[in-house]
Amino acid sequence: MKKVRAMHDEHFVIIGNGPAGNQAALTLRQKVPEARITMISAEHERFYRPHLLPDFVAGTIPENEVYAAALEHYRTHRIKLRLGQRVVAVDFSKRNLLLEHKETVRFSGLILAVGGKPRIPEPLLVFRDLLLTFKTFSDARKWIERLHRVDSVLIVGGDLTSLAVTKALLRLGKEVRFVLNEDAFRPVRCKPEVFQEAAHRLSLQGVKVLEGRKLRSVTRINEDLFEVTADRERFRVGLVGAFFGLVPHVRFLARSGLTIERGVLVDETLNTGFEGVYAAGDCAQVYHTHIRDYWVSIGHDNAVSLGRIAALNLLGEKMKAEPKGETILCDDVRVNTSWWRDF
Amino acid sequence: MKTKGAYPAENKDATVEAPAVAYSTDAADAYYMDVNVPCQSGCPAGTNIPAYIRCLFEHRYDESYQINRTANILPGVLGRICSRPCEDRCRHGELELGRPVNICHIKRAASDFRRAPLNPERISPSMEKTIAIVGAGPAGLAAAHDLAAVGIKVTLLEAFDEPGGMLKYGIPRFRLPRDVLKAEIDAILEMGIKLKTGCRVGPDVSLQELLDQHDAVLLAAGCYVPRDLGIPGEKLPGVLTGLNMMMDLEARRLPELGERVLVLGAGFTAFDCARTALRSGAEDVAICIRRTEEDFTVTEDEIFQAKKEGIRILPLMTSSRILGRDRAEGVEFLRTRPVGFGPDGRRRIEAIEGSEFVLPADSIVVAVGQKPAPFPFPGGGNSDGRLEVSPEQIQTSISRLYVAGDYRTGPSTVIEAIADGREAAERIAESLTGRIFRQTCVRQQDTKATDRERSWDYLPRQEMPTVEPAGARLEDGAVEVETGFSREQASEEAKRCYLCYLHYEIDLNRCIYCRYCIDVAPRDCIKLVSRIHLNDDGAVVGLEETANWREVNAVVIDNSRCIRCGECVRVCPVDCISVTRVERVERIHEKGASHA
Amino acid sequence: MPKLDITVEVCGMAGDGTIAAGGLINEGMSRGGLSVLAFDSYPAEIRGFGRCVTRSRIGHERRTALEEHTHVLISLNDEQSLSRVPFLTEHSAVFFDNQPPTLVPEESSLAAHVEPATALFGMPFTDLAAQAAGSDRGRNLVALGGFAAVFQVPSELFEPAIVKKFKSKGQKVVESNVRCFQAGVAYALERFSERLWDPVSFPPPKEGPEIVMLSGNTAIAEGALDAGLHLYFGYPITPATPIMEYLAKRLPERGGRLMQMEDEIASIGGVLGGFFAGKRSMTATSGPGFALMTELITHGVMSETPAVIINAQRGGPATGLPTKTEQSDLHAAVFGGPGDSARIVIAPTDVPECYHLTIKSFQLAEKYQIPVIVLTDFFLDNRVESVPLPVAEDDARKDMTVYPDPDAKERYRRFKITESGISPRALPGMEGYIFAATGLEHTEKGLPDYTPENHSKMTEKRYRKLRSALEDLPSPVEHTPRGRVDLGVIGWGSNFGSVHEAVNRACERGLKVGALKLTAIYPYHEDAIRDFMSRCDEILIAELNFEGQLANLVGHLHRKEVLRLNRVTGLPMPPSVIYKKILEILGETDS
Amino acid sequence: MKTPGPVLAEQVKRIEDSELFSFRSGRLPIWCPGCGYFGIHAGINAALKQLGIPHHKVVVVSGIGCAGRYPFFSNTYGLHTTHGRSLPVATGVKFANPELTVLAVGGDGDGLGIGGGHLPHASRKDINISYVLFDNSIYGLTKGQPSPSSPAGFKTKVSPSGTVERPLNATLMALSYGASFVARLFAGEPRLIGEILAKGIRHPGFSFLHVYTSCVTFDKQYKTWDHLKEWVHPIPEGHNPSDFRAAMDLVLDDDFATGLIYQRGK
Repeated sequence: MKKVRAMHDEHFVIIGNGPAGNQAALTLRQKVPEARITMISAEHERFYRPHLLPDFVAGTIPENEVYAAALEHYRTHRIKLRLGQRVVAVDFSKRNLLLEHKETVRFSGLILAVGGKPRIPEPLLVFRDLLLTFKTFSDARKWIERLHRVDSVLIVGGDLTSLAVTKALLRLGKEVRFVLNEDAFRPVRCKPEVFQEAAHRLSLQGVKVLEGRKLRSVTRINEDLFEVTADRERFRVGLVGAFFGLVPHVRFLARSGLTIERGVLVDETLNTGFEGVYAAGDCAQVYHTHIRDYWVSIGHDNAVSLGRIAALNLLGEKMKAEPKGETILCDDVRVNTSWWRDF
Repeated sequence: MKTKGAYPAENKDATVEAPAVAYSTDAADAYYMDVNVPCQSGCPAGTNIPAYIRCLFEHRYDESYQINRTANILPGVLGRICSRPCEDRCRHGELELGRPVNICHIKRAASDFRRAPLNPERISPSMEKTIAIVGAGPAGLAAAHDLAAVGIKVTLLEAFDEPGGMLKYGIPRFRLPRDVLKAEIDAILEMGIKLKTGCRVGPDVSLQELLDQHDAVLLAAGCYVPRDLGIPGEKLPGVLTGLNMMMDLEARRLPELGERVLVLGAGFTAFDCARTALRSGAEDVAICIRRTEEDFTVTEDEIFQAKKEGIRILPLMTSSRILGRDRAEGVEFLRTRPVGFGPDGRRRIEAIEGSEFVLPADSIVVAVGQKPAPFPFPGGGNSDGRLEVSPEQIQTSISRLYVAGDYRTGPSTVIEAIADGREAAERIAESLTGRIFRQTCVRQQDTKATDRERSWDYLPRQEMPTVEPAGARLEDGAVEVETGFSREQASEEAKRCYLCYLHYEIDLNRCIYCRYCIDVAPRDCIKLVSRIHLNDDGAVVGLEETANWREVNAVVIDNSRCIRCGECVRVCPVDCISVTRVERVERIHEKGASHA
Repeated sequence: MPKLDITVEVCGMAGDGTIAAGGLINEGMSRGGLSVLAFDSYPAEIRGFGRCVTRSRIGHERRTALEEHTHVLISLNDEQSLSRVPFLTEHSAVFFDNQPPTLVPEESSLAAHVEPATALFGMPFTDLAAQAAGSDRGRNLVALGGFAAVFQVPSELFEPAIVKKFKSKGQKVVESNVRCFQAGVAYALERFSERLWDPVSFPPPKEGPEIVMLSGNTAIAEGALDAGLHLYFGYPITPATPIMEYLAKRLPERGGRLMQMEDEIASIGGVLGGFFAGKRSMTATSGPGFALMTELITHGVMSETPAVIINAQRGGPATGLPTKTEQSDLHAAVFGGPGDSARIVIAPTDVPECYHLTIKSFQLAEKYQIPVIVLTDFFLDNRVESVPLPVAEDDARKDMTVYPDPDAKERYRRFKITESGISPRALPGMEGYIFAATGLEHTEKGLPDYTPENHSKMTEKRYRKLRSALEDLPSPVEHTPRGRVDLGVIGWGSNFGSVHEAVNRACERGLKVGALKLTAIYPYHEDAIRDFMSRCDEILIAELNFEGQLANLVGHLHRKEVLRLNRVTGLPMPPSVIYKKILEILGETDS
Repeated sequence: MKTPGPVLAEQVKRIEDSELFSFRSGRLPIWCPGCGYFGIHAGINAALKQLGIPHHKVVVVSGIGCAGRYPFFSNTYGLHTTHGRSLPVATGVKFANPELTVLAVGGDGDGLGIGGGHLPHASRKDINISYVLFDNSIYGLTKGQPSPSSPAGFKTKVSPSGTVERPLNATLMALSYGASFVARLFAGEPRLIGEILAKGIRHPGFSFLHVYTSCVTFDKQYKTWDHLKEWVHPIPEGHNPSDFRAAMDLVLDDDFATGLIYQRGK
């Protein structure tokens, strides 16, 4: 059978199968018709648009429309797509990466577009099993399945996704409580006025906002009934959703020499400091001189443009990543979001 | 005609000839130990880790403890607060082999479960030699112990009211219970050491007097002067140094800290301070660091426990000044960013111009390390009052005056200090008596057993049980957070140790190259080799592999890859694989060995 | 309930327990009432050399052919499994060991080669086995567990099968294997909970004959036993050895005797001796051994001594492809050996026929005093089918010998020339019929005689037996739509299964195509075949050999040149290949 | 450690320089890991090496079976014939070109079973070839049937209740067939094999080497490594190989004495 070509060839590897990764792959293919291009994604799902998931939950978008590209797309563009395969380590000196099943893959260029995974603050880890997060397709399906049976939902933490989900919940006629505290808008911590504004917007929508409260305990009464304590207040809800933002899926990069904070630290050209290694999407954290602060980009449109820029720079260009969308200022990082404005 | 039937009696001779023991000081063997027994060579005090783990597995807790004690003096203490350089090097932590053995906590188990009282070993009868040791911290205690052991009369001077140094005044009780500390210190003092507490060199007694009254003096006074940031506002009320905070805590005179506390610093002390602040009523505690989390020197457990208690970690910022009029109100920071790599392979960090921002705070703890106190030397010292001693030196420019521990090396870890104290003791004893009492060498003993079952390689790492944050843990600062392994947990964890002190080897004179061993090998640890590369000491540093049958000159076991599962020994048709137990040990010479 | 028809493959290195895992899948699924057709291919070579693949076609309908594609691949050795990847259907499932002992370069990684739509189920086979049983020997059981979990096959189906398989090796082995299996199930259920496939739908249990997993070789051995086999002589050779191994245990229980001889020459000698003395005897071999036997076989023809020889065909010539399948011994069986030597050649097409035609072969040999060669092949011998427990015909053990007239002892002529060609046969020990059998041409009394008329008369006599035997031989079976058809496809041996499935597919598509099954290879039913051909415009003969050996034998019966489909890949011919050929001949386009 | 680096490196270097394994082909043998054939392989190589025969002047002829694969792993001319027929073919080769060193190799099934009829004649004719019999008392290639040298009571799938036949004693056979050079050896002692085979090749006539070896995959009861190591021992001091009666007595009394048993003098 046809084996993959020998290692020494040009081989671009993209880790991640989100908007950034796919855009990067496509850009590379357009620029370099000959190169080997491989996309590796830990998820088993094929490419979908995560920002549509709330609408999917709301029932305003059918499942198939959430998917972005058919597998045919990868065949025609000769992009090797590897689903359900996890990268566990990268060796930048040898320029190869190690997959969970102990395969080693050489790369000549690498783009990290791994996105993030839901974060649960350490103090809440004890309740982990009782909290429902919202990131992947299968998360969304879990929500739908649960929402059939419950009509009251508590959102804790509060982040950009939570606003969209809340919108969906309201459309479904659910009763929504919202414990909004300084953890809101992870991966960033906001100035008070920012989430006062958010609290205001939420209450306008008929959400019961418990401002500045801390979640103290969650206990399961039965499958669809939970008792919650937020500071002194105690009440029951059918489902508790945790929205403490995303932590980038970069554990596997630890000790690889890449400096990881909330995401992979990159310069304005999205370069990681290693030749031929770039990061894009919301796992990339850039210090931006205009804003005089670090920022991460959230949302589909930003991801796409970053993916494109990373790919072009990998091929030798020197484009600078410009923040788009509305900027929320916060104490240690800024966020550029292309989609919370419409809330 | 004697035809062997199909069912011969299984009478394989069970007689095992007495295992040969050999001691070696060969450089090549030393190199071998460094490469192939990573944990022991990773330990500054050279603790014989595989040996004590094996003992613990066999529930011989006293022996396990003793093996520790001979090397690191304070096993019970280290089993809790050691910085664990060994675990970073544990082969079990190698890629695809899972996570390191929980070496440190096994050490603690040995101390928790030992029954016998501590009986410090005496190497030789007491003699008419005396020494004064200044500072009863880890280094001083270690030195005192070793010198007393060889019969030298030791006087231990301690400026504080009680011995222990940083162990007592630098580490909070919730990490190191005082009874544990006391027990092990007492055991040392029982060796006939005279302890004078509250006795400061300078005010109470001069260095010259000490030199006159003793054959030698060892300065192990540690580092007790907190370093400062050298930024405006540091002297404002509400700004504490990490060390002072710890000492105040121990002295039960910790000031009110307020709601919001910022800790500047990234070491153990910074974490101790942050967690202490939380325990004394602060609501919102954050540790501000210049780099990122992955650059911390503290253990992952430490970070996790801190976060679990609710402490925030704010990376990539460096303080530029402390704000406030008559009391500190906040800190102004600059953002930092990584730029290129330093010689140490870590990223270099630089502050970004014009990126100032402010974080408000009620108290600010500066925990950026300490330096030695200035000292009244005869003839004075250098600018910061220290003597000129190059890091290697222990003997100072003043005859019969020696230095050791943090005082010599600058701030270091406890295990390093202990190792340094012992090193000093050895040199001093040698120069006072002209004899060598201890000699580090490689002990080799033939053995048949591989002592392990293959399935043990798959056991998960035992995690240290802790008290949950809610309740006593955060209310009472004296509640030890880590509750220690149970006997079962301990020996489960002990099973995981590969026992790297076993050396596997193929005898080429008998090998028939049948590759049976390679067939059963758990990983690429046995190799078809065409050539072997040595270093100048004659130690094996490289195996040249080949897949070409004609070029296969040898089948060689690569002990740096071997996980000692023993499968190869079990299958070898011609029994040409030998197992040798090799350990770096201290040989004791009762009467002491003269030079030459 | 949608009709289930999946092919499950286990692939590994010899020594990985590949065959065992495949066997358990078959056993388990058939316990669930599904129909199973399974075929293992393993190296004749020693452990540590060569690839083992078991392919099991599992479904609601009985199948007698294997397709090329695979829906589920269980890889016990990724290096080996790589070559199977091209055969995976787009939405296939692949189970593999994600924690091999050493790192795998991209080139030889299974995961690197599968299509994205493939559902990858990575499990630490080795580690789980070692954890569960202390050694990695149970990897295959862990893998099986993964399969069971993902396809939601109830453990009640597999666990008894595991116990049954290993109980001979002792309780400890049984337990550790069960533990490995359960470890696999548990792991898969935990890790793949969100990716489980639709549960396999098992038919409701129904009454009727017991369903058993039977291989062609076992069926032959059972047939022989039920036909009253008394002596077996053999020599180890792939793929016939299992027959000997099976009989070694069973034959003595029935008062018979099995002997491993020093070679095939000795084996056939023993068979002739046994039959000469009136006991049903047989041997089984493959091409190379058969070649050694031919001289003595023709001695059986000449001396009119019965013999039953199973020729389990494998790839040739010479040592050839010991573990591959082929139908290239037809010429050797029909024509092999010195002189005009008339012998009977029959070829079963599936496992039940292996059983019944073996019985038939003893009856024919005994009645017509002639060596009977049963042509099977690697695919037929080594595949297992889930079939109703076969039951022997009443006359299976009936003595078919035509004995001489007791009242005409003095006129007894052992080789009497008769219309049927059959001469009354006396057995050593019977009083008054003393005669000599010889390999020389002989008179009716059995005395050497080389005269021209004797040789021609005797030769004719021996060939007349074949004509008479036709009525006892199974006649061709047609699977044809009424009336004329555009194309008739003829198949024999294991390959007929593929012919049949392909023709059915063509008919479903509305094409006018017919199939003809030949089990009597020599002599063959000339009239029946000609009649079939006369109703077909074109005749296609599909067989697993290069020459078209059956086409050479019966092709001349058609009024024009017959078309041939020949393949010598060493593998069975997938129905799709024949189907394509049919479309091509009829000028249809595949869609 | 046990063997200090320099010693080990020296050892390996010596092996390399001596080109001890130049008679190996590049291919790793497909014999099961642990197979005794590796030991025999090493021994044969050593002999050819010791005699300094040019590779191209050596022909190894084999039959069918695990041992039949030998030529593929030998850096010499090789001939892989049919089952049991290695000796006649080897004879042909030798007659065709007496300058060649001709080795016949094969297992016990090949040489004592199907090919058993050839050993007597090769011995009787005293053809100047060396025949190395790999005797593990089992059919390995066909996955474990009893062989002519399997002991009574040998259990296999074909002999579920144990064989009743008595085993052939190849050494004794060769002696009684009149072979002019007879040795018995053990796969675990490649050096001795090399030594004696060298003698055998130099011997002007038929030399027969009967090598005990183990099938790690299919024999768990008889010629296991453990048993062989326990049983095998050197022939007694002072045995005189040129004394046929002494040789007969030795072989009759002792099945496991290894070394040169008989060599007919000029």
